[in-house]
Amino acid sequence: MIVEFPALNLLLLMPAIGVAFNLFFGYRLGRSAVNTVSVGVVAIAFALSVWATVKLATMPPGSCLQAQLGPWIYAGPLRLDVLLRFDALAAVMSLVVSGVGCLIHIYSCGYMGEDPDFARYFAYMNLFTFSMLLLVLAGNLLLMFVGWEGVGLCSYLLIAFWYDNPLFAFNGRKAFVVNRIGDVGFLLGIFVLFSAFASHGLWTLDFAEMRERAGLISPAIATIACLLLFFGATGKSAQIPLYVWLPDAMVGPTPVSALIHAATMVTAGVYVVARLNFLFALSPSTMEAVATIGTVTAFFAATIALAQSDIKRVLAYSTISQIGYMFLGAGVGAFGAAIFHVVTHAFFKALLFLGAGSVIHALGGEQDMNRMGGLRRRMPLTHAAMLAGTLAISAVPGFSGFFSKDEILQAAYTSGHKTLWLIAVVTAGLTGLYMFRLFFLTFYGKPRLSEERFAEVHEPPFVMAMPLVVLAALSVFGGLIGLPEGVLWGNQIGAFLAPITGRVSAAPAQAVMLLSAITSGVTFIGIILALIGYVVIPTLPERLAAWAQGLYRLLWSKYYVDELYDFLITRPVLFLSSAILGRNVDSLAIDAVVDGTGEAVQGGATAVRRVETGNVQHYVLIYLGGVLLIVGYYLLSALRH
Amino acid sequence: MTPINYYLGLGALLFAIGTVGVLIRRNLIVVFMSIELMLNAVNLTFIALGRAMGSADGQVIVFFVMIVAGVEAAVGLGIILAAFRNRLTVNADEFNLLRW
Amino acid sequence: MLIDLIISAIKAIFVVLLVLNLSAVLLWFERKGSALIQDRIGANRAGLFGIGRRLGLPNLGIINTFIADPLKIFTKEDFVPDRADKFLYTLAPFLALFPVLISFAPIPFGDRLIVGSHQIELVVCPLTAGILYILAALGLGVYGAALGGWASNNRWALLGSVRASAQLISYELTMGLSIIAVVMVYGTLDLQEICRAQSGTWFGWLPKWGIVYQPLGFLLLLVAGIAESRRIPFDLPEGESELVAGYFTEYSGGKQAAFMLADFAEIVLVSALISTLFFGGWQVPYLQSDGFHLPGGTWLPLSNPVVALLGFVAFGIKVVFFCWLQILIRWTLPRFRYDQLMTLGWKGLLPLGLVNLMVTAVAIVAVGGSV
Amino acid sequence: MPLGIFAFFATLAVISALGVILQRSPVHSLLALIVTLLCVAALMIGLDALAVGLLQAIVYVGAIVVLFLFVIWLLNLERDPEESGRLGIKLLAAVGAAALVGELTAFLTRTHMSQQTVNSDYGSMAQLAGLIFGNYLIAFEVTSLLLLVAVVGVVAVARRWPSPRLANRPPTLSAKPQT
Repeated sequence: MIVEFPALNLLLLMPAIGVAFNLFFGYRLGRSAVNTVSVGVVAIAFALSVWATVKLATMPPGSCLQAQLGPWIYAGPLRLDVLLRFDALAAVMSLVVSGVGCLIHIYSCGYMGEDPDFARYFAYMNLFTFSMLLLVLAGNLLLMFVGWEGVGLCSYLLIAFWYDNPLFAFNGRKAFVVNRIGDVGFLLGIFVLFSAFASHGLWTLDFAEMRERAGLISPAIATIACLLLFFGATGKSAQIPLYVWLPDAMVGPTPVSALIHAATMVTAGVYVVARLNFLFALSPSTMEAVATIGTVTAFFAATIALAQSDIKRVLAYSTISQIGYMFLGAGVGAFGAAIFHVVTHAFFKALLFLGAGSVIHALGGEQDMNRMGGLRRRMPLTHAAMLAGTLAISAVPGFSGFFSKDEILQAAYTSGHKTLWLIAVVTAGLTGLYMFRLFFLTFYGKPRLSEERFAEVHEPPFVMAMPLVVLAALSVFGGLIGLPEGVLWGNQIGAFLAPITGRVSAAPAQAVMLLSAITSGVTFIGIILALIGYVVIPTLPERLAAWAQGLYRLLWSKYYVDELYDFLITRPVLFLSSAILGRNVDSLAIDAVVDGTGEAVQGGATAVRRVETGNVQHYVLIYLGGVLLIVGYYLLSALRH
Repeated sequence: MTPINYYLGLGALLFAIGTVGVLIRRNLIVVFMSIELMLNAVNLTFIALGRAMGSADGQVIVFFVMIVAGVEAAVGLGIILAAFRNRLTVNADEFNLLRW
Repeated sequence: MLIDLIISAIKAIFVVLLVLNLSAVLLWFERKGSALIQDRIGANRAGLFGIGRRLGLPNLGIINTFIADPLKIFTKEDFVPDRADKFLYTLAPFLALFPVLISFAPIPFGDRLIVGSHQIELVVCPLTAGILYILAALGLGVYGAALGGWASNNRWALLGSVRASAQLISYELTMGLSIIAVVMVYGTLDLQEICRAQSGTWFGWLPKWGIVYQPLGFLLLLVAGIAESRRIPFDLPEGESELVAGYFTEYSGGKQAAFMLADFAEIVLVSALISTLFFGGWQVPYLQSDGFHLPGGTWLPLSNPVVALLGFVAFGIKVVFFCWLQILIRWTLPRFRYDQLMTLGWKGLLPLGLVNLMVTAVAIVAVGGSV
Repeated sequence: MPLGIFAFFATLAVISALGVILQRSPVHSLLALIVTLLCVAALMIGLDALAVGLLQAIVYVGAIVVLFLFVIWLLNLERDPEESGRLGIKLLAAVGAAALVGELTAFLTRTHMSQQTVNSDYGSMAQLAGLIFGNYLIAFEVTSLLLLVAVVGVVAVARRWPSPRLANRPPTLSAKPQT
């Protein structure tokens, strides 16, 4: 059942209004106007999302709302419209984007309270919200790609927000370039899909039509297309091999890290896989690849996170790790669970980032955990919120992360991916370890700050605290929308998403219990290790690091992946372009053509400019010659007939 | 009745005479008069062709040509006046700044 | 065919002679009129061997004006100044006189005259665009004054030429505007048609003349007409106290006579135009093609030749009246200064003419079509 | 128009047109131009375009050419300073013009156009006005704008701007001109 719902246009329009307002009037009208409008438009968008979701929920399963903004590309048989479609998946995502986005906008009012570039910041943030909503609501693949590129652009703009720092600008560029590499794959995937459908006479990229006619695609084509699209997804979602940009993206303002690089944009890859699950389902080998890459990334990032000292970097690697879980879920067919994890992850990771932001804000920009400690007493509220987030991400039973991660792990196990399941369980333990390491290093132990700076540490203002509280509540209770089957109201979100993502068959109840127990046990081991290492015997980590020096350095240096890329790709490309192409092809061949053109024109002009005598009558004479020629031409053609 | 072709031939002749005038005279004012001559030759041609086709549109075009000729004469003579003030001559050969 | 040609020729010659003779009469008017106004006797000396005196007739200066002066002027030495442009100097008087004379062609001097099977329109050349023709001819009239002064190679004369041409083209605009208003009222450019449209009466007694529709237009045309004929108070091109005699300072003999004739012919032309456009032309009040229809309802039948003759006489009377009016003005008013002249023309009469035109247009639209 | 009358006006037009371009004195050229214009007007009237022909006389002869006359007076141009020499361009001009006439004549000898019979109101002011205020209304209005622009432009171009030095001079109290 499809219902026209023009308010969707409004949903998209609101952040766009915010962008225009901030760009054109922002600086003129001042900070409070910018804050009001920027937050207001996202809040309205959230309200509209809620309205649409409520409307959708009252309709039979599988229905959707849609709004057509206008025609877009009409070429030959191809008909692409700017079409927005609001189904269950889009509903969940747009609720997260606008809801969490709204909270982070509110938080930003406080966090950016001193920054002189507030209007630009909020313009970018609103533009990001617009692009992300476009990505989520797009009714066809190409329009989705517009949003996909838009969020990439905003990510770049916001990472390099403080562009006068060369490192920040470099990191922004890095994020952009790495994303572009993924986008090439994504675009190629679109082309392959389009030509595959077009060869069967279906000139469309519309999701609904593709879904209906997915049978037209042969498995081989599906594998190629899905691998390409997944390559794009690894770029946006920071998976191996294209994850390297995300840790560096942490130089942006912390609310940006929370919104873009934790809660929403980086999960776009998961969203795409979930959105196109009917295609991925055609290609089991791609599914295997997705699951494997997700799991390996999860484990890999978790180990790196163990050894990092920058609070935001740890969170960044944990994000990579958690997205790995999502891809694992998607790869084993539990798309609903993956999306569920996207939701809970948005809650607790946004919370963690905002909490970390509060700490950084309170410490005047300090991000190194080695110089924190003991903040519990000065910042009780932040401490409590961070605790809720840490418990949630560590998947302690009862907290939101538990339900979603557990669902993924169970799906992995029941679908027969035992090895992956094992790695994922170990990773769960690592998660507990590194997250509580972060938590203890920050809030417990002796203050490693100077006395006077420690005395200045304070709780964040209300606008920053309020989102923390809300997100903490969501982190604690958000998992209740997806309880395991048979417990109370069961898996509501899974049921809601089922028409789109399908459902995996649940494991027997005892198996569920057993698997949960194993996971929880491993997690608790990790937490206890952290407790021992960072609270009970604070010297233990150092000794451990000294004992396993090689491993520590390897982890601390992030497995030298950046260096490897630099050696394998960047340097050869640079060498090729500067030494071979630049010095030979460009300067010898291209320059010769370009310069030669200019010189030829100049020489020719020097030769013929004598015609320009400045005497009008000479010009008239030439004009007369022209008239004679034209009349003569017509005369000749008249004579011929 | 005189054939229309005769009128057209006369128009061509007058146009050619005007062209020659533009080409050979150095007095800018006479050059301008020659331009008026060419415009008139065209006007005559319009009227003749309009008559041949039995349509009055040619006359309307001539009407517009007259207006534009008036405008052109006014502006052109204004420019000649200004140029004369600068150079104290209306010799076309003296005005050749627009060259290489 | 031949008879038509003969009739046309007769009409043309008749009108030209009439105009030229009327010009001479005007000269006499001017002399005696000025004398009347200045409280003196005026030309009265020359007699024809005293015959008139002997017969007891008053000497009205007729001999002076019609015989002695022409004789004198045409026997004068026809002098061409040194370094004058001889060709243009000779051409200029004809350029002055010729356009004025040809502009009488479309002016009707009477209604239809029926002679045998021929219906003769009492107009030299019945033109459907007669008014345009008159304007074109008047436009040509500039060149006589302009080139005459220039060709004389005399500063006074050149100044006179400059003044004359600027004045003429300035007041031509006003003239054109007032005429266009009349044209709009009657919806035709044909002067005979305009005359015919002025027949009949309002309320049974008021002749339907154009002055009733266009009182402001009449005044504008009168003022512009006087300026066109370069008469006081607009006689700056030839103001004798300033420029000797303006553009014909250097002329003498027959050429000067031609210039003077052109001036007087122009007076006649303006009068004829005013009469035609605003005072019914050859219309006689209450006279229709079959006789008088007096307001009381009385009908006095008349034959066609009589009606035509009456029309012609009426037209003549009107023309002579306006000539007389212009001469009165000439001897009554002082001269303008040149900038005042231009100010009056461009800032006074031209806007008035435009207003008159607009009011007329609005009125016509309001009434719904032309009269 | 009968052939004889046409021949008369055409010959006169050509002769006077030659006069325009060949006479030394600009005023004589101007006079010749007037004759040409009047001949063309007569030919137009002969082609049943009565109103346009008369307008041609009014506009060109009565207004545009007078402008030329004024400018000649203003610049006080008696004769061209130098009209000798430049044989090359003269020759080329003559050859070019002859070729143009030749080409056009070659065209005209191959085309056969007959005069259509037209209504009695052909070329009347009413017909012209109907077209101008009908089909061509926008063009007509644009033309009025063009005239306005031209007036402003001419004043701007030809006006003798007071030099800044003079404009800055303090106003004199006495009527005596300052040196």
